Order: sequence, then structure tokens, then C-alpha cells
Amino acid sequence: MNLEFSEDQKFIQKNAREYLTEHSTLEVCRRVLESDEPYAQDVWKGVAEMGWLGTAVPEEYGGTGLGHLELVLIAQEVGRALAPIPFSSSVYLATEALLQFGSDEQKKQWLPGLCSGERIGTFAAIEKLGDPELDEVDASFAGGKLSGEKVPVIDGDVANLAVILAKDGDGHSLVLVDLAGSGVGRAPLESFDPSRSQARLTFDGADAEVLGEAGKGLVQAEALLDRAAVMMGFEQIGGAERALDVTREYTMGRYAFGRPIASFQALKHRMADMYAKNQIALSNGYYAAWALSTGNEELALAACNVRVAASDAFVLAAEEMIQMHGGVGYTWEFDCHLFYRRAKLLGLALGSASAWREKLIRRLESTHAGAAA
Amino acid sequence: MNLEFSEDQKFIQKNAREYLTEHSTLEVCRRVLESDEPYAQDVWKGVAEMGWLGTAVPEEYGGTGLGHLELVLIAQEVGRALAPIPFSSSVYLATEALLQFGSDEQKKQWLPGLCSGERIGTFAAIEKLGDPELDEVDASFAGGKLSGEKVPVIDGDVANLAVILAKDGDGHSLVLVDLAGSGVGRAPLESFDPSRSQARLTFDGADAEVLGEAGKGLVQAEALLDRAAVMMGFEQIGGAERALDVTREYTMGRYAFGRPIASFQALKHRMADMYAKNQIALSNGYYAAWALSTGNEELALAACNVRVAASDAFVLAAEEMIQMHGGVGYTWEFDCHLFYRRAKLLGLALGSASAWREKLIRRLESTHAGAAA
Amino acid sequence: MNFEDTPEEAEFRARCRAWLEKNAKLRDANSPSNPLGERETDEVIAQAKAWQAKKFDEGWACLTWPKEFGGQGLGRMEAVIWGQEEAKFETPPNVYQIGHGMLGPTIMAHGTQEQKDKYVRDMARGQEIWCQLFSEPAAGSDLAGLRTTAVRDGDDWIINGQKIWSTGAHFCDWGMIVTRTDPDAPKHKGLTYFIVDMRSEGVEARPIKQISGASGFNEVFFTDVRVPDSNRLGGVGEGWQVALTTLMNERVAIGAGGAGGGFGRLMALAKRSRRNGKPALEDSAVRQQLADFYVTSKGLQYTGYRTLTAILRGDTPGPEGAIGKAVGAPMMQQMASFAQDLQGSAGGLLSEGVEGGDSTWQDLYLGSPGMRIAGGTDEVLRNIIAERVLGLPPEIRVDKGKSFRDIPTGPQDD
Amino acid sequence: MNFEDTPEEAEFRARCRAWLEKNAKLRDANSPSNPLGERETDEVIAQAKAWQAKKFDEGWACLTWPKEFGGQGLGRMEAVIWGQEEAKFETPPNVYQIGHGMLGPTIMAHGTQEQKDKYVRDMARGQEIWCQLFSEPAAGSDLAGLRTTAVRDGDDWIINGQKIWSTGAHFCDWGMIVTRTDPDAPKHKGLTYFIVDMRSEGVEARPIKQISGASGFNEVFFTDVRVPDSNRLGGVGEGWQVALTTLMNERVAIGAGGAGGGFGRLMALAKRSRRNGKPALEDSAVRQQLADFYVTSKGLQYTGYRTLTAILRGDTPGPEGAIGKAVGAPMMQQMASFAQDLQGSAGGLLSEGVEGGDSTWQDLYLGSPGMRIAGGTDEVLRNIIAERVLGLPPEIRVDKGKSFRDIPTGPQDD
Repeated sequence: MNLEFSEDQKFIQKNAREYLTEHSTLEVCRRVLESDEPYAQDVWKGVAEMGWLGTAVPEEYGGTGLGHLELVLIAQEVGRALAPIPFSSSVYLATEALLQFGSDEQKKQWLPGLCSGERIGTFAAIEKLGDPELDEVDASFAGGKLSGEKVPVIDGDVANLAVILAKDGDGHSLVLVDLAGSGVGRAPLESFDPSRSQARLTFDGADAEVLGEAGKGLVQAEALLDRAAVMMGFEQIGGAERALDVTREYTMGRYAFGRPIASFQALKHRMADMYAKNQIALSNGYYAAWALSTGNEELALAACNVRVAASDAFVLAAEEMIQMHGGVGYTWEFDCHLFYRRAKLLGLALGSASAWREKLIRRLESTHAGAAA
Repeated sequence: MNLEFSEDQKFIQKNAREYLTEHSTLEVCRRVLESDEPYAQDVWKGVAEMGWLGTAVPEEYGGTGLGHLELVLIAQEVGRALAPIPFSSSVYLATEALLQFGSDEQKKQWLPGLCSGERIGTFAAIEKLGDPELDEVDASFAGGKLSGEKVPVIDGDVANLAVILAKDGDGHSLVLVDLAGSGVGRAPLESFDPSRSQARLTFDGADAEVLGEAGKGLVQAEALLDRAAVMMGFEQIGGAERALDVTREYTMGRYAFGRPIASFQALKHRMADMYAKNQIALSNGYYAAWALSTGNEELALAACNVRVAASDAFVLAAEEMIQMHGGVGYTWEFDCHLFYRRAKLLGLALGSASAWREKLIRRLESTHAGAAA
Repeated sequence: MNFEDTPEEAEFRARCRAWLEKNAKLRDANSPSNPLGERETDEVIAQAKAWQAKKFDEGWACLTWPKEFGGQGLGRMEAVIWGQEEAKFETPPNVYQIGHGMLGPTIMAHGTQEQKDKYVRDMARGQEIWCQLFSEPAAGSDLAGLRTTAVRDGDDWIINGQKIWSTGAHFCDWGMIVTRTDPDAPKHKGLTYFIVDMRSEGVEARPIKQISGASGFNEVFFTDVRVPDSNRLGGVGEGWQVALTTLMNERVAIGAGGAGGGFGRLMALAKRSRRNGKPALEDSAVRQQLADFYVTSKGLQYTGYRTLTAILRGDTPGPEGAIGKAVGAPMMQQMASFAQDLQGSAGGLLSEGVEGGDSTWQDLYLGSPGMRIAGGTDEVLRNIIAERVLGLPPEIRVDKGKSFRDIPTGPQDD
Repeated sequence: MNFEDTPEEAEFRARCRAWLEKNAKLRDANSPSNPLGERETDEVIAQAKAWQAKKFDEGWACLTWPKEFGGQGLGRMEAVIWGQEEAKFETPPNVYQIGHGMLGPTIMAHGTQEQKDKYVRDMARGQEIWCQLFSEPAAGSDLAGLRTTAVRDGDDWIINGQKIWSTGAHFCDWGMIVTRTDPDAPKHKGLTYFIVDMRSEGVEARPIKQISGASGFNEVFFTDVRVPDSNRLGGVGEGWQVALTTLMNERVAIGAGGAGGGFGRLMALAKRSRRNGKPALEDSAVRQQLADFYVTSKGLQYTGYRTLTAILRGDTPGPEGAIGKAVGAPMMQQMASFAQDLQGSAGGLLSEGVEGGDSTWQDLYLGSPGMRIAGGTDEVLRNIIAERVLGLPPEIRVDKGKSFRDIPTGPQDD
């Protein structure tokens, strides 16, 4: 038993933090948030040059040939920096989908561009308000053509490659679509966190090809979401940890009634609760990362655990961050709202925490792990 | 608009508090809890002599001819005293059922005994684990005879009259059963709060008569539970208020680190939360009491509101009471556990708060009050 | 105990209603209120002034104020009924909340006869708008820690310093300000309260952009601003007592709005959203949460009625009124967050995007943190309940009895 | 990062397992643990001693202790594996938790060679049982406020006072006690730590009945109890440092148990109970709550593994271990309460009554408040996290630097 990352892995994380601390400051996040710039191209380019986009991709496809244990630690730092880049869409979802389900030919065609950052990928399943079941999609694929609509799609306005879940005959398939092709429409949508852009994608007989096994789209999409949830979980935890750090620092320096407000027990206890929530999410993350990296079947439960814990932890941390900053925390000029927006966006991006709770119980019922827990 | 009790009503409450402070001390509650005594006969007798059992019963049936506004205030004091008597079963349920649905003959036959305390009544619907729907009963009534089982029945071991929900042909009816009759079996059950006793009732062709309209049992039972929920809500609020009072007093006198523990902000804020919960329950109670006393149709929603708020408030208050007392709160010899047990028992007695939440939403859907709220 | 109108009340309500129907349009009852709202444009201000003038001229302004000060000399019950009815109509934003709710009563309580005559009637007609200048960057929850100074200069006072969180200061004509006039006194003492002309030389209001993007609040800078001593409200060094009158009314006002509206709209959203393969409104977890919101918001509403009953009987509203805001404001945030969760991925949009979606909940989620902070943070309100309702001991004070100069204000002091 | 045994670990696990299978019976894995349990009868004590002797004689006792003190000189990993496997079997209650988990290590850390030789090996074989004598009626969370005195008398010390919350003191042979030897020193100073023979004249242990009806704890009265100076552990006035070693181990020990078991049984209960006209397990609100319990308990379990990983690498467990108990203990109470709610009216019974019901959850609901208090209250643990992990400022101390005599202990002092 060894529930810890290796020294090499920690070194990669340390490097990532240093790089992002310098190049992806909160000012960069704010710049994207306040402008029409859909993402920070400078940061994206730098991150690509660091090789992070292909962390879990074998060298033959343009990656660095490390693995998911390294990738989750980078994700944690991306989260900590609130980096305004399409990292999750392109890396956790599109790249991961190709890695898991792509043919050798597909991998060769698409992965190098994704690893170099020239291509940006995304994934889209949802079409309806709420947390619909995966099979509640109307988009359909037939004869190499895709028709239908996906909304909202994170980074859908800047991606040039999308993995789409669509009806395919009696079943469903994942299909790959080059978004530069004809028959593809996209309209930007106003994002709750404008430092991460979103769009509506429409397909009107767009060229598409099956990714993985035709008819296995639901199973594959579910597996893909599990994998992405682990990486996204680390991104959320990174954000939550930083929200606590900043809050801690602010409350130590802000005085009321002649003492630092961090000395008031109500705030101390709530910061302790934030810390506990973050740790519980992180520990679930460790276990999930192990399962992800080893292909252990525990991933099915562990992905739910980290997704639920990390979503709740980040949202709580961001809410408390504003509250403990008091009046200034509510101003545009302070950075609290960058965390507040990002926490909510990431908590909904792969489906709400409630949907993941439901998924967890379904899996516990079917694996009988509930009885053995 | 006048959301306040009258001076006369407050005077009745003050009297009730004084009487119970003297005659139904926590020592009496403990005496019943620690012995085989199923309820405090001395307190019961006193309460009957005060006329409280017939507060809402017209004088012609042996009551004092006051009303439900007076009754809820007495209920609040009964709750505050943790009085170990079958008040809720006999007054809120059995007496109320007769008042609402009984024929003049039935009222004449049973109400005087209930008002004088010579008879103890109870009500029983539940047979299954959980919060079954009212129509999930197997007990059946036919040809003047009742068969089946009810479990658990609060005060079922000491009551001599029961109102029972049973199948009756294609529908359901409320029926009245003299528990002294033949074909009635009762077995005491261990209660979570041994200061309030419980039993399993079995009927094997016991004599019974319909109360109210035959076949209308489900509607009547639901209406009865609504009415009881308001009175029970006040009883719970009384308990919650006293739990806060006792906790407040203890924490003011207990010193740690050279200061009263009540001066620590974590405790102060949580006591403020307890107070807020109690007030929210009480305000819902006021509204519900008004609806109960005037027969206003708002009762359907108001009963749910007070039941949910009061159940949550009392359980929270009792849990915090132990926690804020620290080690001594966890001893048998301190009184915290009397509150802890009673809070849980009352919170489950008419169905869990969750069941009442569900009921509330069903009603909001059907009345469209949801849209107007 | 009675929730229904007496015949007299019903008659008065009908009169209100008739006048309102003639002069305004009914509004959608299901929108949640988001009180810390938009930046008022000149046009909106003009509309608000026109509406207030019409009300004043036809006898519907400041109903409880004495007739000599432009009111109608009516009882609180009538004011409540009017407020309930007016809230059902689309009217311009109420830019008089602070003036009519807090500042007018403060002048009537503490002002000289001259001050009352000079200001109160005009305030009622609303052609000049008033703001409050209390908080400072370094004095938020600890209001007594404020540093803006007023120094006597002949018949005048010279004010220097910075105020913050002044609602509407950028379009206001008059302000009421608390200043420190004696830095050697302990911090609750040595404060003095003034009426200040916001057009005076040296006053500069800068709107603060909130996280929602709106700018209802301001920073206000005072540089050698001259105020005549005749504008002093209350005695020199008695500013804290005068300010308390104002604050007491503020919390009641904000609290009452805290739990407002939105439940019906939330039910409707649950009906449209999918969860577990069906409309979310059929999902038991959603229903349980909806029920909790309903129970709490009704409890707060009835708590408000209880307070109102006390006021109608002539009692002063007590500190227990703090629960309206202490519970209501966080609940609004939870409701908004829950609604976004109900929307699923679409909840991460700012608005629209999917069928039936709008920005109601996103706006509220961005607005609600302000509700939890402005007019007393959650923490301050809990302290008020703990200390002033339950009588628990105050915080250990390290600043007690010290002169204001000697109180630590940052880590550099250690 | 690896959750699976190395080949060596797997081999060791198999050996543990083989020995256990030969000597004990497998237990039901689904019962929630309720550590603050029953009063141990003489028979149970005898069984526990027999089981410990068998373990000792066959090489399975105190695995990490040096061989010279009766241990096996093995690594922590082996101890963990043994613990995991032993927990799967029905064994007598572990009356050695305090001795082996806390007191043995304290003697090995602070004792003289003589003390180590005299006590530690015997403690490992377990024929004598040890208890801890720390808390006092007026010194709970504020342990440094204790008043039991020890006064030097030649080569002895005379102890007077009252201790409370001593687990098992009524059947123990030896105790470790913290006393005040200098009331004029500030309160953390002036304490001294002793080993005391519980059969000494003047020692009286009275079991305390808990709200669950069980009596695992005691009040212990000391009246002129004579203890030789050779039983002093650590220097005079250094008792607080010695006690900290003991307490650090206590919180780790209790924390690890806090989130134990019960989830499978809760799922099974939900399957049997009715809600909304169907099994409660099909109810979405129930499922959401179950998921939260699962996520949190798994998070705590893995947090424990992380701590263990640190220990295995030779690091000392830090204060972050406090979250196991700070989160786990309240969660057990919530789980129990939720289970009773699932049972509906039957949840108000103590046991049985309806088909499939038993007293598991009622017992836990009555036992869990003790888990939230013993070994550091929720509040103390949050302070530890806030101050020692996050580095937030300590409470304002009114007792700091004052001599013990001068610290207020009740309202009468004011």
C-alpha cells in the first residue's frame, strides 16, 4: 500500500505550478473574462510547449508518454491557476476519447495535432435542460453524416474537432467531426464563467466517422465521462485549495474589532470545514487516480466519489471565499468571483453532482459493492 | 392582520407552564423513563383536572369549550415539560377524530371519558417499516369486526380506545375500537423514548364501528394527521425552546480557557441558528394554528410547514444540546438524553419530516399554490 | 389571531388597488427579487421621481409620516397594505428605500425642528434623493472603527475621508454621514452624524462594479468638504446612537426582502428540466429540497408578520428581526445554486442557450453574496441574535476602552 | 501509488489470515462500529486476556514494538495488515487500545530504562490492563485546566482529586495520570505525569452510565493516594509535554474508527423500508443521501490510507489526521438519524417491533454523541485544524500567562 505520488510526479506538479504561477496569473484569467478573447492563446501555446496536452499520450502519437498520474497533478495546477484555456475539453475528453477508443489510424491522424495544441478538441452529449440520461439524445448519425444539435458545448466555439454522441440506427455511437467541415454551425453562448467559452453546435449532414465500436456509444461515453471526471476532479480540487489559501491569507491581514478576522472562531471553524472537504475530495482523488492509471474496475465508483466530493468542495470554497472577504469580495475588482464562476461552471460541466450521486448508487446496486462497503 | 395570540390565550399558556413546572418536572419524566411505569398517572390526572384534555371539546361533551388556539399553547407547554403522558395520542388524535368525524351519539359516548382522562385514546394507521402511503394497510374491517395488526402504536399499551384505519370493502374507513374488548391483543414494545410507551396492537375479529363516513377513511385520516401535526408541532417547538434555554444556561456557567464556553463564537453562532430554526418553526406554527382554528383551507400546506420545521428544529436542538454540554451531556444522569430521545420520537410519530415534505409538494402541485407562492 | 383583513382594511386595500390599477401595470409574481440591482440610468431616476411625485400629489406617499411632513398620518397597517399592493405592480425601482425607510425616521427622531422642516417634506415628495454614508474600506462589520474625520472650523465642519457601499450615492442629492470627531475617545464614542449636500465641492462618488457586473454601490471620497454645524444631527460625539436608529431600520428593511419570491419559478424550472430520465419535478430529491425552501421562506414570511403585528401594537421591532436576513439571504444563494444544478450543463451558461432558460438564477447566484454581506453580514447578524436576543456573552474585545488611535488595524501593528 | 499488496505483504497477510482462521471466527462485515460500548463483564475481560496471551505467545502481539519489550520488531505495514485482518474476525473487545495504542508508546518515549523494563513487556502480554486518567469534571476540552494535585512527600507523591471519562478504569490494574504539582505556574506548566497502581489505597473508580445505558467510562476519585517518585514519567512540571504524546495517539486511534462500517446495512434497510409507495432505496432523495455518506466515508478511509502511507515512510502523523474524527463522528450521528427516519414510525422504537428491524441504528444514534465528544470534541478538532494545519491565529486567551490559581472557572469569579 502506498497512497502517494512519487517524487518524480511531485516534481512535475511543482514545475507545473511554477510555470502557471508565472504565465497564467489571475490577471490572465480576468483578461479573458473581461474581453471577447475566448481563451488565452498565449497560455495555451505555452502549455502545449511544456508537453502537458499529451501527458498521457504515447510518444508515437506526439505525446510525452507519461501517464494519468502525472496528468491529474497537472490538472490540479490548471485548476489552481484558473487557467482560461480549453484544457479539460481537449485533454480529458477529446484526447482521452481518441486514446481509449480510436483506431490506430485515427490516433495517428488526430492525436499529434491535439498534443501540439494546433487542434482543440471537445466532447458533446447533452442537448436538453437538466441532467438528461445519455440516451436522451436526438442528434443522429447515418451514412457518414451527422445531424442535430448539441448545447451547451464547452469550448465549442474554439474547438476544431468534436467527439459527439449520436443515435446510430437502433443504438448510439460516438462519432468524430471536423468542425471546420461543411454542415457544421456554431454559435457562441454567454458563459456563466466568461473565462471559459461555450457554444451551441448544429450539424446538418456534417461529415463524421465512428470512433470506437459502432453501437457502443452509450457505454463508451459513460466510460469517457468517468475518466474525465477524475481529471476534472483534480482541477476542481486545485481551485478549491487556492480559494482556501487566498481566503486564509486575506482573513489573516484584515482587522476588525482590533484583531485579524481569521481569529474569530466562526471563521476558523468554517475554514477548517473547507479544509476537511478539500482533503476528502483529494483523498477520493488519489484513489480514483490510482484506479484510472491502472485500469482498475474500482474506477466506476471512484470517479463518482471524486466528482461529487470535488464539485461540492469547490463550490463551498468559492462561496465561503466571497463571504469571508466581506464587501470587497463582492466587487468585480477582487478576484473572488473568478473562483465563484469557475467553481459553478466546472461543477456542472460533466453533469451536476446530483447526477453523479445517482450514478454512484446505481453502480453500487449493480456491483453489490454497497453491501461490501 | 394580527399574528399573535390574545392576552387570554397567553394567560392560559402561562398557567400551563406554571402547573407543569411544578408537577411535571424532568424528574417525573426520568422516573417514567427509568421504570416500568408506562406514563405518569399523577400528571395525567392533574392535567385532566385542569381541563386541558377537553380544551377544544364543547362543554356539552365534557370539554371546556375553548378552541385550538388555546390547545396549541398547552401543547407547547406539554412539549416544554417533556411531560410523560399520552397527551398527543389521546388529545390530538383520538379526541380530535371524534370531534371531527364522530356522530353526536359517538361524541356523547366517548368524549366525556376522554376529557376526564378516564379514557385514553390513540390512533393507528401504520403497519409497515418506513413511511408507507396511507393505503398500504392490510388491516380490514367487515361486518362490524376488525382484523389485522398495527405497529408501532404510541400509547397503544395504555389506551383503551383506538381509532384505526382499515380496509373496508373497496375503500378504507376509520373505525373505533374499544381496546378492552375481546379479539384485541397488545404487546408493549421497547420505545426509543421510554418516557412514552409504544405497543403492537393485533385485532382478531374485534368489535369495531365506523367513525365518520364509511369508505372515506383515507381522506379523513389525512385530515386528522394534518390537524394533529399542528398540535404536535407546538409540542415539538416547546421541547426545542427548552433545549435551547437549558443549553444557553449551561454554557453560560461552564468555563473553559478561563471564560464561559457560551462566549466562544462557534457556540454562539450555532445557538443563534437554533434560535432561528425555532422561530421559523414557531411562525409556521402560528399560521397553522390560525388555519386550524378557523378551518381555513390553508391548513393543508400550513400543517406540512410546521411539521417539517418543528421536527427539524427539535432534533437539531437536542443534538446540539448534548454536544454543547460536552462530556456530561453524554451521561445518563444529565437530562440531555431525555430531550434527544423525545425529539426523535416525536419527529417520527406522525411520519418522518421527509414524508411531510413530499406531502407538501404533492399539495403544492395540486393546488397550484406553488406558482403563487 | 387573524390573517385576514378587517372590513376597514379590506376597504382601504380596495382603494389602494383601484388607484394602482389606474396608474400602473400588474407584474409577474414569480420572479425572485434581486435587490442589489442594476445601475440606475438617468431615465430610470426620472421615472422614479415622476412616480413618487404622483404618489405624493395624490396622497399615497410616506403614509405613516405626519401630514405636516408630507405624509398622510395613517397607521402602520395601512402602510403595510399599501406596500403589499404596490409590490404587485410594475413600478420604477424604489430609490427612496434608504431615505424613506431609514433617513427620514432618523431626522424625525434626532433632528431639530428646523432640520425637520427643511428636509423631511421634500424627502417625501422625492424630488431629491438621499443616501447613507456609513461603511468605510477598513470598517465593514466593525462600523465603529471608521476613520473619516470631521474637524470643527468656526460654524462649519471640514470632512475628510472615504466611504464605501453607499447605495445610489452617484445620483443622490443629500447624504447622511457618520464621522469621527474625537480620535482620542474610545471607538464608539467620538463619532458625530451630519447631513451633507452631495453636490458640495470635494465630494466625489465612484460607482463600484459588483461581481454581477451591476454598479448600485459607490465609493465616496471626501476632500475638505465643508458642512455647516446646522447640518449636524444629534450632539457632538453622539453619532453612534443616531447611527443605531438608522441601522435598526436597515436590517428590518433588507430582511423583509431577503426571502422574496422565486419559488413558483423554481417549481416551473423543475418541471422543464430532466433528471433521472424524467422531469426533475418528479424526482424525490428535488421535491425534498423544494419543500425545505418553501417551509423556510414561509416561516420567514410569517416571522415578518409577527414582527409587523408587534409594530402594529406599538412595539419597537427587536433584534429578533435579524433572522429574516440571517436565514433569508443564504437561502437565496442556495436556491439559485440549486436552480443552476437543476439546469445541469445549461446552468453553466449566463442565460438562454436552451429552451425555456433565462438568466434569473444566474443573476441571483451572482447577486446573493451581496445580500449576505450588505447591511450586516451573516456573521454580524448571528452575533446580534446571540448577544442581544439570547443574552450570550459578547466577544472578548481587545479594543475595548482603548482610544481609537491605539486599536490594531493590521498585521503591521503587531 | 499502489493500493495492492506487494508480494511480501500478500505473503504476510496470508500468514495472519491463516493464524486467525485457526483461532477465531469471521464476523459480519456490515455492522457499524459503536466504539463507546458496553460495560465489560469479568467474563469478557477474561476472554480478552486469554486472546491477548495467545497472540503474545504465538508472536502476534504489539507487532511494531521492539522484541525486548515483547513486540515483534516488525514494520508498521505489517501491523496495519494484521489490524485489517484481525478486524474481520470476531474477537473479544480490545481492552488494550489505550495501553497499547497510547500508553506503551508514551512510556517508551518518556520513561526511564527501569520503567520500560518494568512495565512495557507485561503490558504487551496484557495480563494487566492500563487506563488513562486525564480529563476532570472542570477540565474537558481545556485539559490544561486540571486540578488534581500531587504533593511531594519524601520519596513519594500524594495525589488528591477527581478524574473522569477514564475508559475501563474499573477493571484496570494500572493508570497513567496527569496532576498539578505547581498551582502558581501558568496552567500548561506545573503539571506532572505519573504511573499509578489502580489497586492503591484511596483510589475509587465509579462507572458512569452513558445515555445509551452502557458504562464504559468512569469517574475515579483519588484520596491521599501515595505514588513513589520512581513512578514519575518525565520531569516535574513536564507533564503537559508527556500528555501531548499520549493525546496525539488518541486522536489518530479514535479517528480511524469514526467512519467505520454500516453503509451496506443502511442500503439494506433502504431496500426494506417503504417510502412514496415503493422501497425507499428507489427514492431519489434517499439515494442522494446514501451517496453523500458513501463519498464522505470513502474519502475518510482514503485519507486514513494517506496518513498511513506517511507513517510507513517514517513521518509522524500530523494534526491533519483530526479530520477523520471531526468529519467521521458527526457523520455517524447523521447516518443513524437518517436510518431511523428511513424506518419511519418504527424508528421511534428501540428495537425490533417490525419485520427486519433491529437496534443497530438506535444504538448508534445514542452512541454517536459520545464519539463527537470523547477524545476531543468537534470544536476542539476544528480548532486544531484551524490553528495547527492552517496556521490561523489562536483564540484570544484570557488565561494566558496567568497563574493557575487566578484563572476564572465560573460565574462566581466575575
